[in-house]
Amino acid sequence: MTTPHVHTKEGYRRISIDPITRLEGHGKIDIFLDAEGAVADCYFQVPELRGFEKFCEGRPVEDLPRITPRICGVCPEAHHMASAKACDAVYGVELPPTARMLRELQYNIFFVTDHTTHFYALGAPDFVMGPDSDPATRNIIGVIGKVGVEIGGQVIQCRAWGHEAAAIFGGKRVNPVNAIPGGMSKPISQAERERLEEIARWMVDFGKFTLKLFHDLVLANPAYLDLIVNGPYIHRTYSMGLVDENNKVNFYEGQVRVVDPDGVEFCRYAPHEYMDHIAERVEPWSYLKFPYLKGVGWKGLVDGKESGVYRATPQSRLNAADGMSTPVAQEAYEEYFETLTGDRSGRTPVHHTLAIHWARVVEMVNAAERALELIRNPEITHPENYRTLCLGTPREGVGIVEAPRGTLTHHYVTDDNGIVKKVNLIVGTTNNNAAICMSVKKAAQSLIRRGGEVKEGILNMIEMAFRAYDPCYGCATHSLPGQMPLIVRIRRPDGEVIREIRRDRPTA
Amino acid sequence: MSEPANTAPADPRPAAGPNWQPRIIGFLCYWCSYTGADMAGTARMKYPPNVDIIRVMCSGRIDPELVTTAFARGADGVLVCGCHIGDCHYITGNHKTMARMPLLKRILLDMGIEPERFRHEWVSAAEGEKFSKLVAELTEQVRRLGPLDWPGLMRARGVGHGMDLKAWGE
Amino acid sequence: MTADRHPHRPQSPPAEAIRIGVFICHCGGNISDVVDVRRVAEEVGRLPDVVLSTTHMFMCSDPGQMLIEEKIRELGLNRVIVAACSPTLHQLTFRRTLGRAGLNQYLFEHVNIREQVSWVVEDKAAATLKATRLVRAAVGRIRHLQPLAKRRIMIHPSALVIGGGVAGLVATRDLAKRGMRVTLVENTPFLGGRMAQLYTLFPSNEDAKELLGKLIAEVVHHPLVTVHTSAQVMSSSGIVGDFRTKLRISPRGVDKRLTQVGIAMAACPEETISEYNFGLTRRKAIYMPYPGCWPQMPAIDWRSCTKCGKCQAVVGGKGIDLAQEPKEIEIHSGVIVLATGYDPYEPMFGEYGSGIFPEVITLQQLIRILDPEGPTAGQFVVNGRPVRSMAFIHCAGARQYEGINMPQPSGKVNDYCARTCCTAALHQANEIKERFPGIEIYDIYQDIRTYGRGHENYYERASERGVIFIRFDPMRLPKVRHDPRGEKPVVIMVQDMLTNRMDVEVPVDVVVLATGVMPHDISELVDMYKCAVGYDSFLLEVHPKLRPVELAVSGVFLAGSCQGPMDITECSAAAAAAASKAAALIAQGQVEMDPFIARVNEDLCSGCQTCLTVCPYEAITRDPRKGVAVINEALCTGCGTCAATCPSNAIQQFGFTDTQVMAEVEMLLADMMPEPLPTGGSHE
Amino acid sequence: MSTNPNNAAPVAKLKIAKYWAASCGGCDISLLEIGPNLLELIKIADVVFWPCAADFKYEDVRNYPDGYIDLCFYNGGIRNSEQEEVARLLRRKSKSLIAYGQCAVDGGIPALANLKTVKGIFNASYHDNPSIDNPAGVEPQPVTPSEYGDLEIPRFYPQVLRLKDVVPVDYEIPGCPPQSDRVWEAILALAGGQVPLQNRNVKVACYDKAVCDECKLEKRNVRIKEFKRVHTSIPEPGWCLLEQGYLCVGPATRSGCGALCPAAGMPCEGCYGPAGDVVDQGTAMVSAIASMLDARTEEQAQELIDQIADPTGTFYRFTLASSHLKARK
Repeated sequence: MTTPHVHTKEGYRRISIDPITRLEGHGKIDIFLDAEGAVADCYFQVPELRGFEKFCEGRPVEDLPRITPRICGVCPEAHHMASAKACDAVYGVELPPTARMLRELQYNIFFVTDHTTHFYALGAPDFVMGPDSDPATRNIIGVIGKVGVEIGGQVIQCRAWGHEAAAIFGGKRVNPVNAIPGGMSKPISQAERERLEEIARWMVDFGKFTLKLFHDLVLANPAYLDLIVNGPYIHRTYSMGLVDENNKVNFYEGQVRVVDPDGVEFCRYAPHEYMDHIAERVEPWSYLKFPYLKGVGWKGLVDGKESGVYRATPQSRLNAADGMSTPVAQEAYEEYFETLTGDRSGRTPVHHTLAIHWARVVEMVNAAERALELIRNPEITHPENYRTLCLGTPREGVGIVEAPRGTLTHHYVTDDNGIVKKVNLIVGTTNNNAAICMSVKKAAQSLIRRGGEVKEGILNMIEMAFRAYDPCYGCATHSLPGQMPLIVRIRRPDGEVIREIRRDRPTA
Repeated sequence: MSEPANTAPADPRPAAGPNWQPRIIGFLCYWCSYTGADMAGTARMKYPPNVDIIRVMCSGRIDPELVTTAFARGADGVLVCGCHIGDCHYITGNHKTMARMPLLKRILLDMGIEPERFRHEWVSAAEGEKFSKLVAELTEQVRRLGPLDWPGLMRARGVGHGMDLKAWGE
Repeated sequence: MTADRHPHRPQSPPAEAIRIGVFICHCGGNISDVVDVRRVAEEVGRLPDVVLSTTHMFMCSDPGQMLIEEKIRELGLNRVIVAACSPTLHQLTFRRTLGRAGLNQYLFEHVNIREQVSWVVEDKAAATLKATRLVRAAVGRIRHLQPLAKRRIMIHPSALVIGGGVAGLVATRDLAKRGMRVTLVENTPFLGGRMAQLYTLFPSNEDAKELLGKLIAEVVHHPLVTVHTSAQVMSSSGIVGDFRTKLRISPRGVDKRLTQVGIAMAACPEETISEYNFGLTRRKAIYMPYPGCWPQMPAIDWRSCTKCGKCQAVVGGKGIDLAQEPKEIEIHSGVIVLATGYDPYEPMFGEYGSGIFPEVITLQQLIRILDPEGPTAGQFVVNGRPVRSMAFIHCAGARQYEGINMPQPSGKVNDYCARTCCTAALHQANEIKERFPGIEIYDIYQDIRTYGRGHENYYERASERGVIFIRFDPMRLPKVRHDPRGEKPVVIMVQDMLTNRMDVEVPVDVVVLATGVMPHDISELVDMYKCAVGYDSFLLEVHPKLRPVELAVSGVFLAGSCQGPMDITECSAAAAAAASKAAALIAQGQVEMDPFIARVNEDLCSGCQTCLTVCPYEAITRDPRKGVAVINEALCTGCGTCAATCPSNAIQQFGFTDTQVMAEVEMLLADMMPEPLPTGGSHE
Repeated sequence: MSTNPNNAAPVAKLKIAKYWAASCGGCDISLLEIGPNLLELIKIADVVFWPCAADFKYEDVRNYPDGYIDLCFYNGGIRNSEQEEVARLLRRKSKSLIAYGQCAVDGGIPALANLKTVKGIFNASYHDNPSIDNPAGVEPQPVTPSEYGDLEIPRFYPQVLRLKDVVPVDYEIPGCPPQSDRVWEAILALAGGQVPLQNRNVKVACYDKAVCDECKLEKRNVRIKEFKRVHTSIPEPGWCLLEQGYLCVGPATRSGCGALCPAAGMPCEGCYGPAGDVVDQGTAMVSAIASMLDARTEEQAQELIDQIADPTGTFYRFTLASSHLKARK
């Protein structure tokens, strides 16, 4: 909280957006206006630090997959998996095929759930209701009011089934415990497999449906399309993402690929090489660090080819890859690029910040399709191959996955007894810290005009600049999806359809 | 609000003045160690007054929580005594103590409490002299380390200072 | 602060207003010369709920106790603290005082400001402060004390005595004489135990077997006594007042119809070594240890008997039955007396040359040899040659030192004094000097401990009679070697402390090791009765002075050398004491037991069963229906180990609840922490 | 307790608020998991503050009259000055303040930082770190002057405090995260006034007994012969993990979760905090586990104890801020 009488320079005015809302975690925006009311400067600050990197020291390394999910209780699977993979590396174990598949399966199902909630609860309101609509209705409630409650029902079901799947893998619905160094804590039964297939199948359909919804809501509306393409939300930066051996997007494993603002591959590295490519800056006015590409160097908060600032978002992942690994997603991928760059191939990167919402939907479909592939593999229920023992001497390891909001890196060093000596974490949102600061500032500068009055709607359009990133500060709380169905129901006037929703929700 | 974010408050523990006396809590089993302490008295062996004794029937009753509570409430040291192994009035009660205290010691270390502040020893009903020496030795060790003052430390770090209801007025 | 213990449950309001009376004792200056008792009374008087805080010259005196009674009535005190000597001395006294005043005797707290304050603290100010803290702690604790009732259990008017040696016999006789039904169990076929292997006894030089014979007669002919020989205790259940003990009785194979005992024994082709003569002779499979033994009939040693039937044949099958089967019986008794005795120390191979030289024997073997009815008919002959010179080496298997002596299989050395061997050895030395003048005797010792009445005389007379004493250094044990000059079979090399560490060599015909004693192996019984065992692996009494013949397990008593090395005099004394204790208990008809037992709170118990594995007395079981732990209050001895173990605070020990002990800690440190920090409890 | 909200819901609609401090958001997810019951909640309650859900700012809350909020759910511990200030603000504006989730109740996992110094934490984040590039040795500061004015971020506290360390708390809902069914029961009780208001630190949405009460694994009453680690050995199915030598904190942990982790073959890590009226979960576990060791000599005991990799981090994983000692010296 900004204290009431904080010093502001003579002749200047301060506007604080505090706390910024409809995001996961803590954040605050301070805008300085000069006498004429033009933006002199604008800061995006993150007031949160919990120190996981320090207090994980001294813990047994096999406990980190259970401790680090508490970095984020909404995307715990991301930390759970990155941590488990780092542990595998620490012990230098090769996972049995079933273990690998189970982990990727669990991860993709989680991805669908997470993207769903972000798209509907954070993205949609600004478009469906309009950026400068009444803040009281500018949320998912309003969205449902407009587009109908069926969608709300579907969204709830997606979340519910997503968590049911999580429970099948590891008992707990939130903060999983099942991924351990060397694999999973238990195999899945035939019955569980069938239920998971049902869930995956349904998620594919839901993904397609969401894709269509995005067309009707956003693309069909010239004003929004214009806001996306010509609005003050464009940054030419490097793009980062995990790709498989065919340079297709992969969320669970592969190599990290970075392309420059023109789409030319800049570097491609395996997890353990991340330190050769990434470095982090510190600013005194934010607890959050500023990563950048070592190969380019830190030029401050500026974009362009000469600045080491990069982005790791759904959009960046699509930019960094040559395509999607599954058919429906690939179609969507091509349409996305054609619309925004005129190049179906995807070689030309998209830099429209607001289009990240679209890219997110494309990924949602891909994750659902990938999950269905995996669950249909007969090996998935193998009774022994779900784990291997870690009997080697532990040393050091890096694990990388794509968290919904960016590349997530866990790096551990242990002693011979597997007690952690050093931990380094670069979490999804941190990658985008510099870019977000720039987006917010750029939005502020172009939206607040000299002499003009600063309306709430304008401030919200400034917030839209970070919202697109689905940021999760210091990967702190990511709890918005939580509220969404709640609010759906608050405003729902028609009891009959509500019953319909309740029927949709499986009793778990 | 102007101090840098990473400065912990200055160490609030009082410097050991000339009159400062270590406060040590002793948990003793009734049949061996407490009787041993009595024997020291019967033999008029003089030793420092710093160890205040709490009597339990068997050292097996000594819950490690009693030790941490004593430190948390301001003890500078803690002493735990029981019958020698194999000599327990309750057969194997002290076997539990034998395992609990070393494990507790590891936790106290993690909490930054010097190992010299916590002793667990076997004292038989006949070992009055051993007891008096033990007390003298422990008292000296703790005296050298100075005050612990855990309550002061916690309060200085903000535990409970918001409890002042008036303070809500901001 | 108690709220802290129940952060999430509303507090139950105190039943009655607490009214505490504090009585501080001068102990006629023992305390008040060092502790300013009036000052302490003043300080404590300021504490909440303390209605009265006063002092008295002798609290334990009648006027002192009277004062307490008066004040309880006059001021309606419902909690009483006495700060005086150690609770081990007068806690009971004052509990009774409360009882007389109509107050529950467990609403009492005894503070020790003499043994643990005035007698050990020099600085008066410091002593006064310490006393104040301790009494203050008692005030904190006593607030949470609840009225408790002693437990009562009916007692079956009978006793089981295990062990047919002198201690067992004396205990049996004394109990029977008091009109108790007694079952005496001996696991060998004959009564008498180790005493039967002696012949004259110090200090009176009486004949052992004669004396033993009288005692046995008294026992076996008593109408209230049942004797079972060749009987083994298989299992035992129950608790004080109601023990059930299963016995397995092996057949004797012989009954009193057997008249031609000698013929039967002669006919037996099977021979084995004689335990009675410590392996100096051999005996038959059908045997009697010595002529006057009881029962007056042989027994068959089934381990060596081949059932060839020759003995049966020669006596026409009369009185011998080789087909008998063992039978099991159950004994119901109110108390149990353990008189399981000792075994002589068995020297290890090579220890002082034993096992290597046939001339190295033990004191017990010497006694058998000197017994006129013994293997050599009293002739002093060892290994076929008459003895002209001999030496005793003391402390064989006693007062050992780690790193010097070879440890027992348990890894321990016998560091205790065996007490009987010094006098026994000197007793024999004199005997020999009398019966075989001219035999040179060397006595090689580390210390001579002839502590009993008349025992020292043996030492004096031995010196007068020319026994040569050589004192060795326990750090440099004597060595027994083959005599290089061949004059004698062996020579002892020893450094003599009496002649200022001169190295001497003593050639002798015989070396007698004054072997100590070790407890008879009764590991099964130890487990069965949950006996406490001392570091010397003898059975451990509750308290060496206050309750010297009782085990911690109530209803089980100790008689004789199972408790430690004793001579016969001491054994009999101990046995008599055990008998009278046991009889007194039976006479009560019921037992009162301390109420400080543990109890399970079923609302908190999660059935984690951790407590089941920790209880030394197996008093805790799991109620499968409720899924919670249940404590058998009769088996619980109130150590409180389970209470400290329970990770849910579901088990509380009466008199030592978490709240009570915690309050003691908090009050001791009250001055260190003016107001409490939030610990999860109330903030008001 | 009735699950029919019509009995519970008062006439006037409740005003509820939710805030997170030093926590992870799993708490908000767990509230969501009450699923269809959310509908009932909506019938009886309006949201008046919920930064991650709706566009209410601190300013709006400051303008509410004192006691305006009926039920305020606060999740997360107190790691910095902002979190304490908000806690006080919300305490003043709320009739009932509920510590929601393990971080607010006992400090939770972030309180493991209490084993480290602030300096250490800053070093690990901003200086001594393989990917850091901080030549000037910059550290975040509460106040940073900029060209046009001072920039503020909250002051980082020397140790993690619990909500009840800085303001009085009425109810506590333990768990990481709390199990939704329990949470819904609790909300009905609170809304229906079935639990006395203003009753300090009453724990709701959980049971008194320890996890073993809900755990299906079989006890064999054997002592612990060696300690095992989950990645180096495979537990025998159906048998108590602790007896097998895995560090399961279940016996010292409050139930309500349904013993899900042991069911998935993983030892309980203690996320509901201490059971019953126990204050210090760590020492409770120390006492229990040490008493179960199969050791006859001090050496054997020490040998087994040395096999426990990280007693403090394991037995206090979720409750360090509630332990008697609370933090490292």
